[in-house]
Amino acid sequence: METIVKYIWMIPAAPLLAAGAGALLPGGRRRLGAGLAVGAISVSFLLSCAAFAATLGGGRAASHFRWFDFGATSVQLGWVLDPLGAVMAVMVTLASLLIFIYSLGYMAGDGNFTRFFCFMSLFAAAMLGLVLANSLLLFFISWELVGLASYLLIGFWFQKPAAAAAARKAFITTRIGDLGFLVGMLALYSKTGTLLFYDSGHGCLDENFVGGLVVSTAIGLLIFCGAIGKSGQFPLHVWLPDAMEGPTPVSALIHAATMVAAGVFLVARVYPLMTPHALQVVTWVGALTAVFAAAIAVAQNDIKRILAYSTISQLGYMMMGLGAGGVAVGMFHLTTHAFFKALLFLGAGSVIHGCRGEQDIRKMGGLRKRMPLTFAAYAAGMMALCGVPLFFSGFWSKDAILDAAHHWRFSQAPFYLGLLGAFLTAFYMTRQVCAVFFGKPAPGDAERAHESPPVMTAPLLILAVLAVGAGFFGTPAWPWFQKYLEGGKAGFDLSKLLDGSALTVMLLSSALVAVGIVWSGWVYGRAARETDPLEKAQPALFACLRQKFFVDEFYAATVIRLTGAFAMFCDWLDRVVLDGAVRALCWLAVGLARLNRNVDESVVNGGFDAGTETVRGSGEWMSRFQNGQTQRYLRVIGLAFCGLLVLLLWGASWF
Amino acid sequence: MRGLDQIFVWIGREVAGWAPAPAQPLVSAILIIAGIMAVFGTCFALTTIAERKILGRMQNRFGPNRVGPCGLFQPLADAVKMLTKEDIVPFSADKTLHFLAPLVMTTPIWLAFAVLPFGRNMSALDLDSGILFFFAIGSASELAVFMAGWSSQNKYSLVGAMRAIAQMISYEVPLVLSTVPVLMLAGSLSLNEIVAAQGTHTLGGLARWNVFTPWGLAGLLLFLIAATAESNRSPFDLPEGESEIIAGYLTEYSGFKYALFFLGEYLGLFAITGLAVTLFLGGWRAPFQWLEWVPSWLWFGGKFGVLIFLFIWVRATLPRLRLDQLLNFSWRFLAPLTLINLAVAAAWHWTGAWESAAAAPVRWVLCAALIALPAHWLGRALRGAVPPPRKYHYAE
Amino acid sequence: MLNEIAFLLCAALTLAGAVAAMTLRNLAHCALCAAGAFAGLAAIYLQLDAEFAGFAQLLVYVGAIAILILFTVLLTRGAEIQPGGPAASTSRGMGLGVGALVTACLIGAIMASPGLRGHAPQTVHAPVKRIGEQLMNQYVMPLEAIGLLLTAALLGAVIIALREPPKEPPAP
Amino acid sequence: MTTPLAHYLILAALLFGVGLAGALARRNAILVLVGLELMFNAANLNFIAFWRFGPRPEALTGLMFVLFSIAIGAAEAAIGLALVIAIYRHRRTAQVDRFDSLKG
Repeated sequence: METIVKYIWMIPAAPLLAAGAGALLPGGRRRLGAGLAVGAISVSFLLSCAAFAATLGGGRAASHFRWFDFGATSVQLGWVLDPLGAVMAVMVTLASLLIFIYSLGYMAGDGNFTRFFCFMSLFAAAMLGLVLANSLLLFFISWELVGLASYLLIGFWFQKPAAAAAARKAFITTRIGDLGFLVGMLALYSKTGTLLFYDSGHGCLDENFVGGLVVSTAIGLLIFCGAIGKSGQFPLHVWLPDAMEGPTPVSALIHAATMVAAGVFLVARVYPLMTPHALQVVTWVGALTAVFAAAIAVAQNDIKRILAYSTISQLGYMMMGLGAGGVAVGMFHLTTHAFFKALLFLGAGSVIHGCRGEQDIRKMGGLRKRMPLTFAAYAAGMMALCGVPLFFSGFWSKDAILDAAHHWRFSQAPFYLGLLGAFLTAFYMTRQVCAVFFGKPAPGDAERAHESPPVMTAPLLILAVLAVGAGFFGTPAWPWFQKYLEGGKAGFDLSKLLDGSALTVMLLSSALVAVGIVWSGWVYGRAARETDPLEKAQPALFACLRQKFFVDEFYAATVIRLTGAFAMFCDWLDRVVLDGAVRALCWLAVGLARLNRNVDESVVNGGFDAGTETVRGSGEWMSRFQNGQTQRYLRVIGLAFCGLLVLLLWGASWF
Repeated sequence: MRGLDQIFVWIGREVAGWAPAPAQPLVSAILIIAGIMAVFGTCFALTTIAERKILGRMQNRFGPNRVGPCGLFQPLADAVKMLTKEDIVPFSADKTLHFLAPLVMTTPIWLAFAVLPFGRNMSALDLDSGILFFFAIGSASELAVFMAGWSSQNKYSLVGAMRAIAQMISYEVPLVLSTVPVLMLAGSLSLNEIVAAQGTHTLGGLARWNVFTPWGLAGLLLFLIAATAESNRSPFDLPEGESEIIAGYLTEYSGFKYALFFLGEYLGLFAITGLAVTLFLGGWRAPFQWLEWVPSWLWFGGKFGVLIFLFIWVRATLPRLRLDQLLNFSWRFLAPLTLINLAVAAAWHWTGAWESAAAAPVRWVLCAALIALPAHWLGRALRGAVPPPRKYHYAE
Repeated sequence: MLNEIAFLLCAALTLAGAVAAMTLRNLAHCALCAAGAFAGLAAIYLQLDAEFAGFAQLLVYVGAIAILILFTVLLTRGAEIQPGGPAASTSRGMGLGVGALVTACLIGAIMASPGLRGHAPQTVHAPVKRIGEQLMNQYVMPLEAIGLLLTAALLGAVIIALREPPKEPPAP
Repeated sequence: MTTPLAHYLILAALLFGVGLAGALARRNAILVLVGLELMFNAANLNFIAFWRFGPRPEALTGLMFVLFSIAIGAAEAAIGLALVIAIYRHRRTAQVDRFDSLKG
């Protein structure tokens, strides 16, 4: 473990190299560019597996190096290898690898194929750097690089105004959260004098770190601000649905599986800094977001948008799990979610690909027969997301969260919010599946839909297996995952399943999920397509949900208008007040300059003229010696030599 | 046989022994000088007739055959003719220089023979820096050529002199450089020591002459080419081209002075041939150990004769070069190749430490390739430097 | 005695050559006389047992520099053809005066130095081998520097004397 | 070896004087260069003479200096004469008193 940690820098380095090389490739070298990216991520995956294997026994290893000296102190960067980072690295590289392969098919028709893989490699490198960083600073650098890659990829089709606007929105919105993160980081540095996580007892996360409770809470909350921005938590969630303007693999990789989970990972990473007060905030934010986003998802029609709101909602669950249950609970859901959400997005991508770019679920339908593989995989993902009991990973991870919320000692409200969210999740997912895969195909592209090529379906199937199987590593009966993260040994004990409260929660959530699926299937399975049955029943509520609770409008009315007004005020200030002052100064300067010129011309110039005349005169006199006649120079040298000789030989007697 | 080998040394010692003791060094010196002058004077005469006869044979004619048996007395007749001819000095000539030029041409050349070892114990002056002396002396002939060309006040003479000097300077570089490997491996500038360094024997009693090594063979060829040019012989005789610039700086010379120039040129050729024999062909050494009984001066003479014949043969074979070809050949082929040969000699020296029996042929082939490949490439590059063949527009 | 005579002969040759080189009107004669002076000097080196330096002097000065001077004389012959102008410089008298003054100073200094008298030379032997060894050991840096200098001088001379290509190509 | 050191030195001084006078008095740049070479040689002679008569002739110092000096002399002559040729090409003259473009 100590040896492998010296080489884990290669995990992010490989895709970074691929990105650099891809950036230099001419656009026509498609195969080479894609091959580089896939090869590099494969290398990273293998290395990550090796690192993961090394962490199976538990423990932690870190290595650092000096970046630069900053006065007397030196800024250190470093890498850490522990179960948390290792499992994340394996998850990221595996998902990246599958999605890269999927992209080979999905992006095959795109003109900027090479650029796409270059950006994707850059993202993978930054994400892996983030995962393995042992310094909050390196974490932050990678964090921002991830944001940059996200910006570039959302705006990948920058010819579309909506994509460009979405990229800008994502970038600016997350920046607000990052500002908090940065301030928190600086506060932490001023408090502890180090940004290294683990430094053999001197890192800011090591046990002996002592900070005041108040300050620590503030720092934790400030860092949590960054997580809110990145993970699309309420109230900074607005960018994430818009980010679906990017290519679907991007949505799958960045905006579902990995990057948005980085916020959750951040909280998990700095968990020792989180005081109970801070965790309370985390829990509440998570719970609210989970329900809030799930409710919006019910009323959306864009297939990717529904998934985006679902992602927000699930991220809320993760936050809730972190806040209420701890690192293992949140991380478990993060991992399972990464697989089934990537699967769902890729499935959606396959559907969109099959329907020639159509994204509106109302214009699909009946695709079950035309795209059987996609349907099978999508159904697995959907059931995992809904939390269909026992066989799907989402069930186990979500249940762990609900269980933790049930045992939370501050309030039971998050638990009930979580239950509501679970019901809503089952409802909207069933709605979506019904609309897309069942019923009669809508006239148009859906009728001519076709199954995607194997290069796209193969990753789907692999992800489907993972989406189902990943859950079994963290059941209450065999909590291997949790123990792995916490550094213990997991025992197999079926009786845990039948433990009183756990069983209650399980049964309750299963019942709610069943209700949601059945009800939704009953409502949407046989409905006509033109108007939503829910809209007919509750038009006001539905409109509210369709408009996402008017959050964007609220921001436009408040924050953006305020900013605009402030900008106008600044403009006025600049034009009238500052310009006036500057102009007055100018006049003053001009007046002084006039005066100066007069003095200069009359007084100073006269003096200098006289001086230069003298210099010129003497120069002319001297230049008579410089007549270009070398022989004359030589003559002078000869005479001087004679003088010197006489002085040296006979001069001594004169003095 | 020992006696025959040392007979000239013995005669010199005996003759000098009759003189009074204080005068003995002087007498001995005079004897040596007289001997050298007699031998190479005769050589000159014989070479002129031999050259004419051999050229005749090669050009499918008789050559001189009227004076004496087989025309052997032809040189005497030529000498008489030359000495009795009118000595014409052009009206506008620079009389002094015109007179001095043949002397400056001929006199220093005799000095060059002083350092050549003609046989065992038969070198007039064992100078520590013999080869430097040889080349220093040789530079006088350039001055002589300039004096001749300048003093004649004839533009052909002047052009010829300029060409000759340019050629001599150009070819002096490869000439000197091609001797450097020999000096380097012998570790001495003394010609006697160079001969001594070639004195040991190797397998089968074969002498360790420099010419039996790759760099020595290449060096000898380069040296001979440069020597041909340095002594203004065909195919590098364009400073004296009769058909182009009416014999160049010799235009305004006749009679005895012309004979002196002629003598000077042949003596220069002899001296440089003697040097080639000394440096590359083992001097007065026998090629095989079992041939050591043949007197050493006979070996020297034999090798000398072979090389002289080679020069005559080349003269009969090759056409005259153009001036640009001449200079290109020197600067772009000979000079780089001599430098490479230097490196090859160094490589030979290093690989001398190889132990095994199989190493010898490997070493030989390696070094030979090291010099042969650059020669090939430089030759090809040189071919590209030559202007394209002339087009004849009206004479088709 | 013989030694003294040899020295006087060589010195006479050297000085006569030098004086002739500096006074004759014909440039070619001047250059040849200079070569004579160089050769005389080489002879004096030999007389001083500096065999190697003497031959080097002969090789470089007579064999190369004199030839170079002659070549330059030939290449600038147009200057001689131009009519008018004395061979000597405009301030000839002053030049001669300064030269004489410097010579007088030097000779005066030599005469005035008592340490020079009665200095018997030791027997020396300067074999080429030792010169070579010293060049390769103690003086290897100067040797390399000289090699570099000569290369630079060679290139510089070629570039300086290179005929500039015509500015405009001739009209077809 | 009876010739005293002073004789060599005086010869060198005379040679130097002749060279200097020539370099000062002649108009032709080539001859000025010849004068310079003569002065160079006079200095070389001094080196050789002092080496020969010096206390430690086996050190070969003077001889070495002369060898290097000869090489430098060759370089100087090559450059100087090339300059003369170049100037002659431009100005059609080799008279030093006509080379006065650097006049102040």
